Amino acid sequence: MQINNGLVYLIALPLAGAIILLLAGRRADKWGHIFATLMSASSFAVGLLQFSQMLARPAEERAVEQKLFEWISVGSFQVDAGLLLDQLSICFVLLITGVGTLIHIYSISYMSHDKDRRRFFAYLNLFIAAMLLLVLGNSFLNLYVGWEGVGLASYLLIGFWNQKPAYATASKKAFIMNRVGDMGLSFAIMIAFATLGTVSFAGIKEAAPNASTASLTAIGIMLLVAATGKSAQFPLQAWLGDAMAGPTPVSALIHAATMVTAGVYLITRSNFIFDAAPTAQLLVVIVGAITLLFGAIIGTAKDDIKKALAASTMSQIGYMILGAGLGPVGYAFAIMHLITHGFFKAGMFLGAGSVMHGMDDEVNMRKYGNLRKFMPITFVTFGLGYLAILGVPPFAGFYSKDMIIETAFNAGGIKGILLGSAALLGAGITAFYMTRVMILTFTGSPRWDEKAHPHESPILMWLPMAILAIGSVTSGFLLSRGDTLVHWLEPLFAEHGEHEELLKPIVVTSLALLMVAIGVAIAFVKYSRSEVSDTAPEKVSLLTRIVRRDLLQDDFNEAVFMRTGQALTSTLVKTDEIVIDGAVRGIGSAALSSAGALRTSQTGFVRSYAALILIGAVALVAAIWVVTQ
Amino acid sequence: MNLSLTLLMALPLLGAAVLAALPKANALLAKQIALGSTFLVALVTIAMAVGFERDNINLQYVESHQWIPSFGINYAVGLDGISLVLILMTTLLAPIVVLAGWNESQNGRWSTKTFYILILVLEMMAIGVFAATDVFLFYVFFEAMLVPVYFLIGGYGTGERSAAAVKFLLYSLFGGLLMLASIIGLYVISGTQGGHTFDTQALSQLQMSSTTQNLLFLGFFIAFAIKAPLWPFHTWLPDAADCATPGTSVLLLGVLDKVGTFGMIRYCLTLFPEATKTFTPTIIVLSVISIIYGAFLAIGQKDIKRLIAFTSISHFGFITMGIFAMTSQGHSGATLYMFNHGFSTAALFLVAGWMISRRGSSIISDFGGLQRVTPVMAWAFFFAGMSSLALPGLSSFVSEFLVLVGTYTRYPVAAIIATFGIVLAALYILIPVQRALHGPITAGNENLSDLTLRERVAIAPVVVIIIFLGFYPSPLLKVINPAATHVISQMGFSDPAPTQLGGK
Amino acid sequence: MNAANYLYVSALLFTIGAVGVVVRRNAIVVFMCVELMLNAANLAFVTFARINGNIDGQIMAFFTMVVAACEVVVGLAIIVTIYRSRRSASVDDASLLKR
Amino acid sequence: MTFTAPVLNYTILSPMLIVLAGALIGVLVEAFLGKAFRPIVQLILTVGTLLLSLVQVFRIRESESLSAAMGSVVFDGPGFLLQAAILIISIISVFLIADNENFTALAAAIPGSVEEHASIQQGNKVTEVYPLTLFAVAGMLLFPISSDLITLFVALEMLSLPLYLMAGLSRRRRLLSQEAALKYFLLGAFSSAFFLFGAAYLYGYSGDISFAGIRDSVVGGSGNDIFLLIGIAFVSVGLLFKVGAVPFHAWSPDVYQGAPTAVTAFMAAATKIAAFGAMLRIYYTVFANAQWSWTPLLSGIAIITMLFGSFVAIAQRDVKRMLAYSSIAHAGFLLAGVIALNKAGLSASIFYLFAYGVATVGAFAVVTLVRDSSGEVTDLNRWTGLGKRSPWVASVFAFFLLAFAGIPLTSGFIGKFSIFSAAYESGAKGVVIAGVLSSAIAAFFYIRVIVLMFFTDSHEDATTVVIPSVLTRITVIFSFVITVALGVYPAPLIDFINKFATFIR
Repeated sequence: MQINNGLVYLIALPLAGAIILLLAGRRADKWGHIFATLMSASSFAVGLLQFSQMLARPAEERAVEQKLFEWISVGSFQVDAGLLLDQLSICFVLLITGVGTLIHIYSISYMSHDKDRRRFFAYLNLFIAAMLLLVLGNSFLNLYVGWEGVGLASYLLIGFWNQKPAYATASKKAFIMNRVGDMGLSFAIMIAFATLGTVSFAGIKEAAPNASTASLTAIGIMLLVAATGKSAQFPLQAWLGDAMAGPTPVSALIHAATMVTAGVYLITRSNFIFDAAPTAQLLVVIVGAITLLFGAIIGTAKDDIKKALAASTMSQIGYMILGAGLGPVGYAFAIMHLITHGFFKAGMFLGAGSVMHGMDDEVNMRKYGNLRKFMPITFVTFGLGYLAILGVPPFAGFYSKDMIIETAFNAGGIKGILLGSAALLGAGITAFYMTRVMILTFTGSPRWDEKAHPHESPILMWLPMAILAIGSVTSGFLLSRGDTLVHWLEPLFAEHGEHEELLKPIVVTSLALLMVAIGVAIAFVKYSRSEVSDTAPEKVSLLTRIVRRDLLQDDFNEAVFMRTGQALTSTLVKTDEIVIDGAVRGIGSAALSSAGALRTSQTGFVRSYAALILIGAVALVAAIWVVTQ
Repeated sequence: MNLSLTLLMALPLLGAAVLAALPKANALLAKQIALGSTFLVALVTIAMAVGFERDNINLQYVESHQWIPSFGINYAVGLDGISLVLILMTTLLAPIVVLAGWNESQNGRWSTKTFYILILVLEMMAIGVFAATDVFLFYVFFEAMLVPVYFLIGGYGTGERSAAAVKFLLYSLFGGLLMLASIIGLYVISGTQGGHTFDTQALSQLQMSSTTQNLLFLGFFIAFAIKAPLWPFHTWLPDAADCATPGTSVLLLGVLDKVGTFGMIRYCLTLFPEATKTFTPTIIVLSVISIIYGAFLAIGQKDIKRLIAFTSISHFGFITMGIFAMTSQGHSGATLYMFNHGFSTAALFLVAGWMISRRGSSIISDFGGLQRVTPVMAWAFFFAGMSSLALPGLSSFVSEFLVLVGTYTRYPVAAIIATFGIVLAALYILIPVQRALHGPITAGNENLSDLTLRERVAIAPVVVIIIFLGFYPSPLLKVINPAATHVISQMGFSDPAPTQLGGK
Repeated sequence: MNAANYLYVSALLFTIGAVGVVVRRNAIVVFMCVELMLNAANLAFVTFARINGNIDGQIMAFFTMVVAACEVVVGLAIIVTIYRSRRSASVDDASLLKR
Repeated sequence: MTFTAPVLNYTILSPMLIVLAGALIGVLVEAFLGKAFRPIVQLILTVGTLLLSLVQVFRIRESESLSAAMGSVVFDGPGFLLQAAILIISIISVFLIADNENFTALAAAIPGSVEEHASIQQGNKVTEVYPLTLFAVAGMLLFPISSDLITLFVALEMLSLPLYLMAGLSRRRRLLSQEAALKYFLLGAFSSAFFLFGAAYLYGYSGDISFAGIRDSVVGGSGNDIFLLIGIAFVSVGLLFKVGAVPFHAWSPDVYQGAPTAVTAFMAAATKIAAFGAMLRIYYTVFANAQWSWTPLLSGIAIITMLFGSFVAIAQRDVKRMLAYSSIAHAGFLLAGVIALNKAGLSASIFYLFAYGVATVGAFAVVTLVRDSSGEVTDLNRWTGLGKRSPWVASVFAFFLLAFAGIPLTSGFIGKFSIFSAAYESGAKGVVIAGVLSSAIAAFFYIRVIVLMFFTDSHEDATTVVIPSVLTRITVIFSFVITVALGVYPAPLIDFINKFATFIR
């Protein structure tokens, strides 16, 4: 492994940005946004530099490492603060800093009216730094720092407008559900150290072949728990919808393009564990399949444009997780979908932001309509993203999603059929709800309030959208042409044997397109033919109501965890007061009252004292007699 | 003979003497003298820490004089890595507490100068209790420390302060007396085995029947468990912390309570290795209960000070668990945890104290929207909270994770249950953060003033230490590790080897 | 006559005295009961002197008598004083100090 | 039958003889000197006598003798230490007694009578208390060095009789004071009877009234065991009564409360030393070989005494009664030293007696200072806020309380530690545990008083602290300094005690 001492700048630049802006306070209000953007951009530049250097090296020498300092060293628990840049992490570095910089630029304009814009940019920089640490850390513990760091940044950004109690609650919910996932990561690290004696990627990779399947499975499952938390996968998905409380650029960057995909990174990064733990892998694909459907279904009933997109994100990440769970054959496709998704979903979120910007922060799509007339650029960029997510050839999503569906079918046996069908079905539903979003927002008759004056966004906002749209169009083709990405990542993953194909690729592609067509058609029939009301219909089926309630995810969590937790808390508080402290106070007052009772034995009558002495003397004689017998 | 430690103890006493000679009226001068002397003590400690030979497992700065020769009692002090770190924590916290709580002596029953005399005497005794290598000397400091704290709580606190002070004192005295019984036992046994002595080293060589060992162990342990405080001996702490001034609370939770966990390492483990092994499972269970229980209770509190007190109970559960895990990670982690907890609790209590003194209430729901009114104070509180929930990158993460990892290798179930504490930690920190800092600005908070320069200067070193040690704990770990490993190996333990290495 | 019988008498006297102290109210009578107990002890001393065949016990008895006389002086002084203050010699009346 | 003249070693008897002589001169002074000069002359005479005696005790400290008075008196290291302690305590107690505010002007007058009023008007001062004190001191000095039953009994009465009278001399609340005297007297006489009866049986058992003879019988096992056991039991009743052990304690709260505070201080401190001194000698030398019979009993009594004393003290509302119960608890702790039956136990007991005695006199000295218009105030509720009004007095009192509680850096802690470790060493672990437990309970009420003084706001009918007289001040300061010194650096005294603490037989 080569040493490269420049890696630290990737992180240091945005981190410095965050610290300077936070410490400088209001003094930095004037230039803070520019400074932060520059920091992010220079980090991107460093990333590009590293990438170009990496390209110059032969495949097996591309990975570079940097040891910063000895971090924790106790006994055999040795963890260095070390960074690792390899073919996998460079993908993320470029995505994070690239998309991140675009979103910085976008935010300059988007947040221009907010008096706390500086703070916003500080948080964004903090996020970039933490996310880079996440993907660059050379051990699970370093990753963990980034992992919680992005959680913190996400918390701060979701709650950026925390003067609204609902937003503050949303941020808290996100943090806590993430912590549940983080716990999984803790477990994984503990198990890894206890069984393998190391927590670094390289060390574990080396030790894994000798380890028992059971312990690897345990580590794998715990990593999956971590991934579900951060990537909003079933069953820890409930926070993502609420996370839309944050400013829209945040949703684009953190809750679409980068942070939420950290779970996919984690699983891909730990490929050496999952490859040797089939049970864990099976769970991964199950989680992926469930979530991709779950998210898609939720998406069908959302009227809030951001929440619809959030549901879509959840679903798309489900695809990635599914891909990553399919083993060596799927990792590259998961990453590819991650990258393409990064472009088109970020683009669409920014588009949504642009719409909101023009509509006085209205998010209800039922209050939109016919916006393409007023926001042509937004319409076009959003539309390109739409085509990409649908998987219409030759847009980006077509290449990546299709490959995942195909690989799923090829997973073999019943499993393959079930997974493949789920993925296909998901594609159909995706087509339905995304078309719904398009129709409700950009076409039909206007349904907005009279006060609204829809207008196109300034260049600082539409330029990033345009760039991302270009990515949505081209990235899939570029990455999959000649299996570029697959080969690029190949050195990292185990070799995979040829699977027998269940269905020919062309069949899968056709089926997927058919499903998409059906989805689009249904949406057209339902929303384009008839007038859309500006309020959600009240009289709907039970199923619809359940879907509107996010498939009861919050109700379930509230009933099962929150209520029991609250009941437990109040019980314990009372127990502490009444039982434990009560016992202590009881001893005190019992002592006092019995002392008071004993006190009355002092009657004041000298004869009773004499009697006491007499009794004492007799008792003494009796006792001495007993003792000596 | 090296007089450094005695000098170190003499300095605060000297400060106290100067204060005593001052006229009552000059409160400002009293504060300045107190700050000056604590600062000086901190500097001397740092110098001593620099001069400490890290890889030398023998006691350093050793000093021994006969005190009561007929009982074999010596004035004997010395430092190993563990005690050095704790003394460092104590002396660093002291000037911060003085500076942060500049005005907290105002509402006391007595004068400002008395307040600082008590603080300085307490500091001196805290140094002594950590430095003592003679069990009797340790006990003297252990008990005598109660007196200044008692008067600090009862004389300068708020609310039901005298009841809280009495509760604190009685709890501690009760534990202390049990320990006295055990110390007497040790003394008598040492008399039958080569002469009366209180030297920790010599006492650890005693031969005892297992029953005796168990009983004596319990005497020590219960005293320390009350002090630490471990569930179910904890109920004095919330009351005390609730009523004490923030500065006193910092010293109480940050320094005084550490004597309990320090005592477990120094006395329970080294003096009674066999009994320790017997009781370890029970103690691990108690620790885990403390972690979870403390966290739940913290979630359920309405008063910010009580909340912090309960978080500490949870944290002390971690420390105890780490100590009794008997692995080098657990042990070093626990010691580091003690240090870090001192600063994160200091941050929490000091900031909470500023919030309370401005708002005139310590009920969490009386606050709201502070982030918009007093951004710096809000940030400080948030930062302290993050440190308390062991956010990676902050010092408490390192120690908490070490404890968990170290425990897992020997007691996986305990470690797993304890890890749930980190989720609960997120709850007990974020709930008050949301209520106090976020949301609309509630009535009565509109005109609160932000942190003054003095307050910022006081909290800054805490922040710096927490962040620095989060990223670079090595300076401390290098000091702690040899001592911790020494304790473990003396007990006959070694770290469990990775279970899966060397083939299937 | 068996010397042990004197011991029985002595024990009886002692018991009468002790019980008397407990049951009688008049301070003078109570005090007399104490004197009775002292004399019971004296009887025991003398008896033991006889049994043991030396005169230590008899000497002791003399000392006891002298001491008892001193006690009377002090005791009566106290009892008379209290009688003058309270116009009552009942020991039960003097029960202000209690609890 | 030949008669040998008794040979007396006057040097060794001189401390007692000096005190007795002083007492007799005091009586003469009382009879012949004019009213105006009496107080000062008596004071100087008394203190001078005691000092002289103290000096003499120190001069003869190295001499050991079994036959100082034909075998009736034994002088040895412990005897020296105890006598010295008694004398020191007596001197500082006399300083308190010298504050005439405490004493009735005319003991014979009926409370509230014209006579009494007149005598107060005339500025009469009671001075009989000085010779009485000296007589009591003489008895106390003799008590722990007696070595036969006659001397022991005579010494017991000699120390008791003056105290009965002194208890009734209070200036205020004379009814209470007289009642205390009556109770003390009746119960004291009652218990003396038990003691004497027990002594008779010991004599019956061994045929000898000297300790040496009785010990020989115990060691030889000759004689009727039942006599021995009855003897031990009844003699113990007498001794336990004097030290105030449960169930023979009932007199002490009432007497402590009713007696003039200065007398209470003297009684609580000096009597305890004398009584425990005698007890130690008897149990350590005479009964040592019969320990199988009495250690279980004494342990039981010790445990009950500690717990009862600490426990009931919690509920007290009068400071003197509280100190009385505290002294009961301390009697229990001291019994642990008797039970220990080893050299460590003896040294520890002597140390404890001295340390406790000094602190007790100091504490009562503070009590005499807290007054209102009608004299001393002992109601604890009226001590509230004392710390605010008179921080120094309150702090000193708090410090004495901490010493009683056995907090480190006070003499009480060293005392407790040494006595418990001696008891533990002899195997009396139960006593140690009970001791530790009752210390915890005891802490509860000491702290209550501290809370009252420092942390409770005062009522309107607040008490004032009078400016202490020079002598009282000396007492308080001396007690305080000794209590601190013995807590911080007790080594010299402990070594000194260890050097002397061996009974000769």
